[in-house]
Amino acid sequence: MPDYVPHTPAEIDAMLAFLGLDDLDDLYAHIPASLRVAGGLDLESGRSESDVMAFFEDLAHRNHPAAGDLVCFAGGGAYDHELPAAVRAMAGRSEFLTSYTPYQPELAQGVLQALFEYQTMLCSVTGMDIANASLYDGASAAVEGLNLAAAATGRSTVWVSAGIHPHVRAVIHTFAAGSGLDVRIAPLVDGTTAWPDDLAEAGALLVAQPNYLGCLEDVAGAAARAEAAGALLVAYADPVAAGVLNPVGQQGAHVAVGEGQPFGNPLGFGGPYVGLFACKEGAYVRRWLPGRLVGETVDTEGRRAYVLTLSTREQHIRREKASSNVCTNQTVIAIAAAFHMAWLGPEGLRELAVRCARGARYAREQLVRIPGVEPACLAPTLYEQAFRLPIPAATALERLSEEGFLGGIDLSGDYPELGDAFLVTVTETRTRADIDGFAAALEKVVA
Amino acid sequence: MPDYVPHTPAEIDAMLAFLGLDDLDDLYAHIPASLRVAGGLDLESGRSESDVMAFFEDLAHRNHPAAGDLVCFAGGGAYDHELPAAVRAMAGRSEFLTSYTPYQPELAQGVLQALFEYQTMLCSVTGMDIANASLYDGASAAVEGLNLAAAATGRSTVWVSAGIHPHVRAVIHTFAAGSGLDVRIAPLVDGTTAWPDDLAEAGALLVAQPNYLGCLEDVAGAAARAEAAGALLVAYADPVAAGVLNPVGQQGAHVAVGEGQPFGNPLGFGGPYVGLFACKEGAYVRRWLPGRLVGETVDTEGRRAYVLTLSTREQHIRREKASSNVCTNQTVIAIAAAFHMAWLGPEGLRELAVRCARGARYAREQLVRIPGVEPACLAPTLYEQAFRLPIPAATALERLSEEGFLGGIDLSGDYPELGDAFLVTVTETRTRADIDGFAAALEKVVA
Amino acid sequence: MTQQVPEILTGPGGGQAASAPLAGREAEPTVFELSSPGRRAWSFRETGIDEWDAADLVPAEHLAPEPPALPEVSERDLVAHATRMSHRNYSVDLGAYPLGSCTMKYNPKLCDAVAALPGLTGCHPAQPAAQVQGWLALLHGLSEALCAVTGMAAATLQPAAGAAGELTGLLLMRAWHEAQGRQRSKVLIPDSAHGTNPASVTLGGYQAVEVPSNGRGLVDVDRLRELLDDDVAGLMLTNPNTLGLFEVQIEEIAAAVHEVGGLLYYDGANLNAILGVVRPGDMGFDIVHMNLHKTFATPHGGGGPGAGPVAVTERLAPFLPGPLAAYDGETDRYEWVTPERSIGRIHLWHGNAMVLARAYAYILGYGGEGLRRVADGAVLNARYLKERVRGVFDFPYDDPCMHEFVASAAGLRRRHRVKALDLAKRFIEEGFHPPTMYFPLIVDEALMVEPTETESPQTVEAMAQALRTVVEEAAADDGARAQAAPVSTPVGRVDEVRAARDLRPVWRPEVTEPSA
Amino acid sequence: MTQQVPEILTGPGGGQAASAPLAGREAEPTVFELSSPGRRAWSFRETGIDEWDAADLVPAEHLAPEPPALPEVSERDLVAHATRMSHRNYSVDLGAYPLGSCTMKYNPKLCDAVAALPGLTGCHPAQPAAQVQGWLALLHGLSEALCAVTGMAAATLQPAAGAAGELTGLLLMRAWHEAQGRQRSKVLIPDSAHGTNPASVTLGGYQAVEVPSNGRGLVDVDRLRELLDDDVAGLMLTNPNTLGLFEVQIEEIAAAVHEVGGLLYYDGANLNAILGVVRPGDMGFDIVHMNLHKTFATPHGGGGPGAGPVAVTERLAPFLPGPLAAYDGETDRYEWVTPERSIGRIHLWHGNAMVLARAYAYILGYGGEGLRRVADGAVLNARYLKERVRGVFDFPYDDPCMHEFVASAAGLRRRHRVKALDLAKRFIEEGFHPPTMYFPLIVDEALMVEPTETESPQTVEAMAQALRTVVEEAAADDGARAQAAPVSTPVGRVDEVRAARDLRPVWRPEVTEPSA
Ligand SMILES: Cc1ncc(COP(=O)(O)O)c(C=O)c1O
Ligand SMILES: Cc1ncc(COP(=O)(O)O)c(C=O)c1O
Repeated sequence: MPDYVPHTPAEIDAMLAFLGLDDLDDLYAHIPASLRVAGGLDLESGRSESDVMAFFEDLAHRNHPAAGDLVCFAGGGAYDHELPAAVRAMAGRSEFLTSYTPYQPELAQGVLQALFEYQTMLCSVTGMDIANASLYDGASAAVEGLNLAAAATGRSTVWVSAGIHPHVRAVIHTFAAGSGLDVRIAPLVDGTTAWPDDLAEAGALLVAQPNYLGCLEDVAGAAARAEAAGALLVAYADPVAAGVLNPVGQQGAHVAVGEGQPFGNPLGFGGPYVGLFACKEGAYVRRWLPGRLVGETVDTEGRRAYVLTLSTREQHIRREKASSNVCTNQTVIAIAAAFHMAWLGPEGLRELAVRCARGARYAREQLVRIPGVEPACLAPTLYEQAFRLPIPAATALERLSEEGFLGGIDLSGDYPELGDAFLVTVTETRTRADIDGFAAALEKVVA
Repeated sequence: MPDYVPHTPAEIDAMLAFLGLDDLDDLYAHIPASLRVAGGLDLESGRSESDVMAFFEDLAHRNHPAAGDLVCFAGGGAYDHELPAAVRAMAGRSEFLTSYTPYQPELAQGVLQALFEYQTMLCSVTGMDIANASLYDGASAAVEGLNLAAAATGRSTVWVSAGIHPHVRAVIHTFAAGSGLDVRIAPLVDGTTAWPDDLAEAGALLVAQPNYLGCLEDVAGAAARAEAAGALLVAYADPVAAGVLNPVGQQGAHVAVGEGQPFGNPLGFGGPYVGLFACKEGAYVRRWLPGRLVGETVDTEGRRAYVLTLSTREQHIRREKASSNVCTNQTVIAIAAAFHMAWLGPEGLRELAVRCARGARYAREQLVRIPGVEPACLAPTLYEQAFRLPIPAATALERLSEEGFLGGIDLSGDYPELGDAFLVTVTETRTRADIDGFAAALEKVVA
Repeated sequence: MTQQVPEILTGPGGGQAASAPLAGREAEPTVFELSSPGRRAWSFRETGIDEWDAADLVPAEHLAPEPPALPEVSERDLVAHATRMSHRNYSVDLGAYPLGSCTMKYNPKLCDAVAALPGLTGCHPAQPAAQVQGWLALLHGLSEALCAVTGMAAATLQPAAGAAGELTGLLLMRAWHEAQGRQRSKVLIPDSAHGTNPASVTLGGYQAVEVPSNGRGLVDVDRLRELLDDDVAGLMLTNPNTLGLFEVQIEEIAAAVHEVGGLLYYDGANLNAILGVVRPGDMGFDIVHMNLHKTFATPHGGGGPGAGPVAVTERLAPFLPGPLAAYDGETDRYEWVTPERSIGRIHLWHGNAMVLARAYAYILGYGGEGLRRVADGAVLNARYLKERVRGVFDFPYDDPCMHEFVASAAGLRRRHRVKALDLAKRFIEEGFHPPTMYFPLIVDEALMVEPTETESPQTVEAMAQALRTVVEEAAADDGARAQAAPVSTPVGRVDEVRAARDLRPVWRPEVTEPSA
Repeated sequence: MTQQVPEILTGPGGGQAASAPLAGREAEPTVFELSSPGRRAWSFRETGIDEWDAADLVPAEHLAPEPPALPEVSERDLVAHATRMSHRNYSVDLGAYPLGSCTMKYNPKLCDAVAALPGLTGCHPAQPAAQVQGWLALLHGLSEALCAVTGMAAATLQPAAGAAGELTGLLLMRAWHEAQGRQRSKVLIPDSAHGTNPASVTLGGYQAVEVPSNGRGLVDVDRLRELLDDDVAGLMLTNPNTLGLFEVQIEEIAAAVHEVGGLLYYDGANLNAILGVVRPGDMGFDIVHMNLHKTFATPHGGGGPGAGPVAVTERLAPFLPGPLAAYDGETDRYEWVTPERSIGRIHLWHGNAMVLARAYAYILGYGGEGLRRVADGAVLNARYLKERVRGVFDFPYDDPCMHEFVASAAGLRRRHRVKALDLAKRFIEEGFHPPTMYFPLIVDEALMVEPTETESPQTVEAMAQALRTVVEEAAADDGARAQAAPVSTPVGRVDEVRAARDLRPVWRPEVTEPSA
């Protein structure tokens, strides 16, 4: 087995002798014998490095990766984008990977500056004033956004669009059991959110741009309604779509949350991804902003330096009154996202969004030619779109996988009102040939 | 296409303006127009990063890698050993990968110290006093070894054992055309070298340990004959076998050369590998040692430091009288080898050699049970061995590949005297199941 | 010279390495300062799809006039910038990192290699179970291993970190009590607890009530008994606790909590100290969270990602978040199953999957006996180091320590006005990352030291000598050098007050002329 | 304290980072000093094969009593040691590296990713062609691309570096002359040539004869004519030459050499300057070597590996080393073919294959027009930088430079006793790697500067300002600071005399107590 405990028997004896102990068991002499594990843990015995590697290679072979064996048309919150070799190399530097939270700024300027740059770029992408140094994922970011809004407004009722990712809504419900938020769902009509007329009690509105069905929402309209009701608008914004869409901040959203996976991360079976969180300047920031924040300052010699700041909001200082309980976050993923955003730059990000949209448009043109296949919503979309099928989506997807495609995501469970529908996503990695092949396969399997 | 030239059009214009030039072509105004390439190079136009990646992934799919699709029993100078993840990670550090030859020691202590440690470990493995900082490969190391011996003895006749890798012998012949060495081949009898009685003229003897057929040579005997003839013994030593065999230095060899691939390198289709070169202290060192050498010294403050030394031997100083023409060598490969040697340590290296030998012995026991399959040589072997087959080796190997095995290397071309023979190599990565499967497949294909 | 240098050609050069500690101590420019209009690193695949422009694709009311303001840099400048930033950061790969409670041990490169397997990284989290049997097998196998290590019955791998695990655990507590038809409002936590504990309690909808420690730094069982009543949902405990001390009265504590119908929650941050020695389940805990990034050595990533799986006893299993990977012996297939009374999802997908893969590789490599050696090494190193610095530091709570110990610099502060902070900064000059400072809160001028098992005895001894040197020097010069430390780092001590007062969370052109 | 610290626990701690520039300037211990008897990092696969011991497997007369003395370290200590060493080394990834002739440009990470593909790295070099069609296609495609770039007919990819390519070329020259039934003994090389040229000439069995440069730093064509006779096998030329100047009389030179039946050899070290502008073949060269690690950006690896393919004209093709990857249109297969009059093998296998793959990726990414932009950027940067330092340095040969230029500090040395070496060391303090020093030999106090095309104009301007600062400072303080430089590096100037006199090429316990 690989052994990362360096102590040799002779060294162990020397240390025990120094401590006046006879053997290693003596280290635990004060632990009640009744509690001690008899006969070791019920685990297989250790394996060598190459046996461990072989074990996981075998597991890997038992998967049919969407990015690999299959041609991927599935999205729905996890996207098969190109991951530049340089981004992987930079984020993989072991100084970023094997360091702890930068509590000692003199030894952590690298991580601190990278996070500072991440915060700045995230503000550009969302049109916000201030961003934190990451949260766990899109779902936790949404929860924190609602918590902040509720705290800032003193209202516990939150309206969540049905266009929010079903898993995100599920997580919101789960945590509401503890936080006491009263979560109400605003339905979709023709693919976009229909807010109730009476929002008087509302502390927050949560809308996605684009939403889960790929439809473009009227963020400005939602913002106006929120303003009118004295609520905050929390926008769940797709960072890739931000390459072409009006920034949610400029549309009046007070808080932007979202999932940063498309920047710097492989599909990775769902994690680690990164929860994006940014908001407008406001009284609530110093009191209620969740998570870590890096600020620029100077050192004793006046050199520019970075440091974690406003920590009085955080759990290690404020404890039960903290703005959030988050401690370990997704730092190195946020750093990878920052490197990817910088690699793209403004033109690259726009080009990325446009290419996804081109592919989606081309795909739509091909798919709607298939008898029985039609768009499931009327609202305009960008690069994800729901299609209605003549057969159950699950059946279609199963057959498509035999044709070598991960065809999309079955919507019938989460959006029964759409009938036999599935969500098709096209990223910049899909070629005309991929799409033609997909259309042909779909035509075949629904026939 | 990926563009690593950062200049924007505006910047180019500004630089040209500063230089008083109108356009980029003006940079070449002094080059005769008649010579200029008209209409650009005859190459395809550029591709994006992901298209380039896709191109090579396609090429990769058109290979059947020995370490992957096939189970590898081929060696013959390139071995399928386990490559520890830590060794890959350390040698992959971009400070080692993207730096130049350490001509500025203040900025190159990392590479210099790593090479110093490589030199030290190589001396342990070969039983020598001094090692250089690497040569191209085993073949070039052998050539340099013979050149050093010829220069040191003032004799141009060199006796090369037929047990030396056929490709190494070929390279020796190629370069002899320029150096004027008179290369004579000493035949193998029962798998080991039969030196001629008269070595009077000889400047060098070159023997392999183990030799190409896997047989253990009498290095001490060869050393005695060399001493008697006033020649130097150059030993082509397998660094893995050195885990259990007497170091060639202690057996009397004056120079040890070899191929370092097994330490730190994948099969990599034959390169980059690393040429090992070490020798005994001797007058010839300061004058004739080929390649770069790192030495320990101190800096202005008395701190331990490392620097390239004895450079007066080298081409950049001594020019046409240099000990060798080598400049760029295989530094980062040598560094990887050093990390791998340190990862193994004495016990690990011995264990590695023993495990290869165990597998080879088990394989022999299985293979000789097959009718018509028998050892091709009588001499003892370690982990490579030649077997005679009842059918042409090429045919057997072809059929074995259909069974999923890279069965070994056909010897009939290089050693016709052995008949239908092939060379089978077993490393520590081959399991009992691999070998049983191989034996079964061989039995099937020769039946 | 005569000619004017064009403005456009000036500005920070991305290829200037003056900020690399190797060659200087300048400030590293921000990536925004390395930007030049029109410069680019990006390229995209040739798709053969018609090149409609944005206006053809996006309704006018949604189309942004221009893209977000991001830096425009070459790949070369970006890579150099990132590499220099990396050289300005300490890491486990550079040296010892004895942060108490954080368990900064060596992160095996083997686990990085596992996490790079395309067959694992390439899977979409929404792929049907049939397409990702390897992943489900991995998650299932890891869950079983974690249950074996903790003595629990079932586990969820969704929580992305320890704090998420805590909140999950508290929601499980709530769901369980509700299922028993009870409403309870309080959760007890020791005064030595980590800040995430009270914060999670609040988010769990409970009121956090502090249990004082006794003179030995352990839970004061009598006071605990006084606090226990039928409004107490449970007790959160870290064992060994944040002082590195094992709660030897854990059995009585468990009995007392269970007596009032409460549940016992195990904060697994220090699980590494007892691997193969004692199991939370055997101590009477009902809910356990683990920090895989501590106990099982997944890299901390400068602050994350981690993974905080939660394991529970049989009676709580029906409430676990779902879906869970389950094995069907009949079909020999793995399926997603959601417990019938599940509290619901707590992660967008399946948790930090690639982190989970790393941790599983670590566990499989060590195996049962191996994990016990991890605990032995961790405790032995801490015990040795503590004894080697006895006399130079005070130990307000001096029971035998487990994997870490907490020293106090209160005496030094009184005698020489040198703070724990100063000693920590001075320790950097000896070539080590400082220990955790000022935690737990019940120790004055606390320095919390966790050497971890992967540091060799020689490294531990070197740390001991360095700590002694630092303290003896401070005693001699009244902390003069310590108060000025560190001096050899890329930046000296930073102005934290200014950072908070004059908040600059984003780069703005006007405020960032490099001052160096 | 009272107890004695056991001897065995003392010694350098592998986890002490005092040598990391980030935290200090101590000497890094050698890996041997981090060794502890019995400690290990290794583990091996479970094979299920009987565990015979060495004595059962190796004849007594061959069995070593014990294994070679290697360090015994933990993986953790080894990784930390390697990481700290890496922090003590400059690299392209950290910043500009304007080493003339070496072409230290950005090495695209894309090419690293290509070189990591298991389908490429996993192939055994002796696999039958049928099993490695992808590799043969790669080698064939690269050969064709290199021929297109150089204007040649055929190429060998076996040479592992430029010098190996030179020797290969000279052996081709020899074989060709012999085939013509001629014996020739001399090869001409300019006095500005790189050291490998004369060294290779000697190894090629020829006598090197120097051709002097004229006042412009170019081949003195009249002197060349005098030296040319029917004993001249050929002329080796670098164009642009090592002064960064294009040999404008190349056509006359070629004609003159060919007239006496000689061959023209192109040293491709500076090929990057003329990519897509002019081709060696069109200039009349017969044999060309390329340094893929320069022109095509494969990483230099601290000194290697590189790759030095050799391309030749039609008439020399039959002599190329073999085997070569050839394409058979009929079968649409690739085969190994050895030219009928091949000089033979010059590499153990097929050359530095993974390096070749990197270079091919680079060429495919750029394509034809892209490579021309590489030359444009390289020349533009050098031309600009040269003009920006005009006035502070002398330019003994002042024709318009191509991708690099050679400045002389002779005047400064005369006036202020400051040497090129001192200025180079002082340049480090400005955050840049020094230029190449004291080469070519025909320039006194030479500084050879090659910015490369991947440095942004801002970086080039920053280098210009740094060079001016350094020189102006030296003029002001008579080189005082320059002579003391560098001060911020892990070590200061080293004692090279001691290194050579008191040679220590290997670590020996007694001589290595860390002196810091
Ligand atoms: C004792 C203790 N509990 C809980 C936590 C929180 O764990 P995480 O940072 O993974 O959220 C920590 C982390 O530092 C800790 O030390
Ligand atoms: C002009 C010139 N020729 C030849 C060489 C030798 O090339 P290599 O180092 O690849 O052997 C060099 C390398 O520095 C060079 O600059």
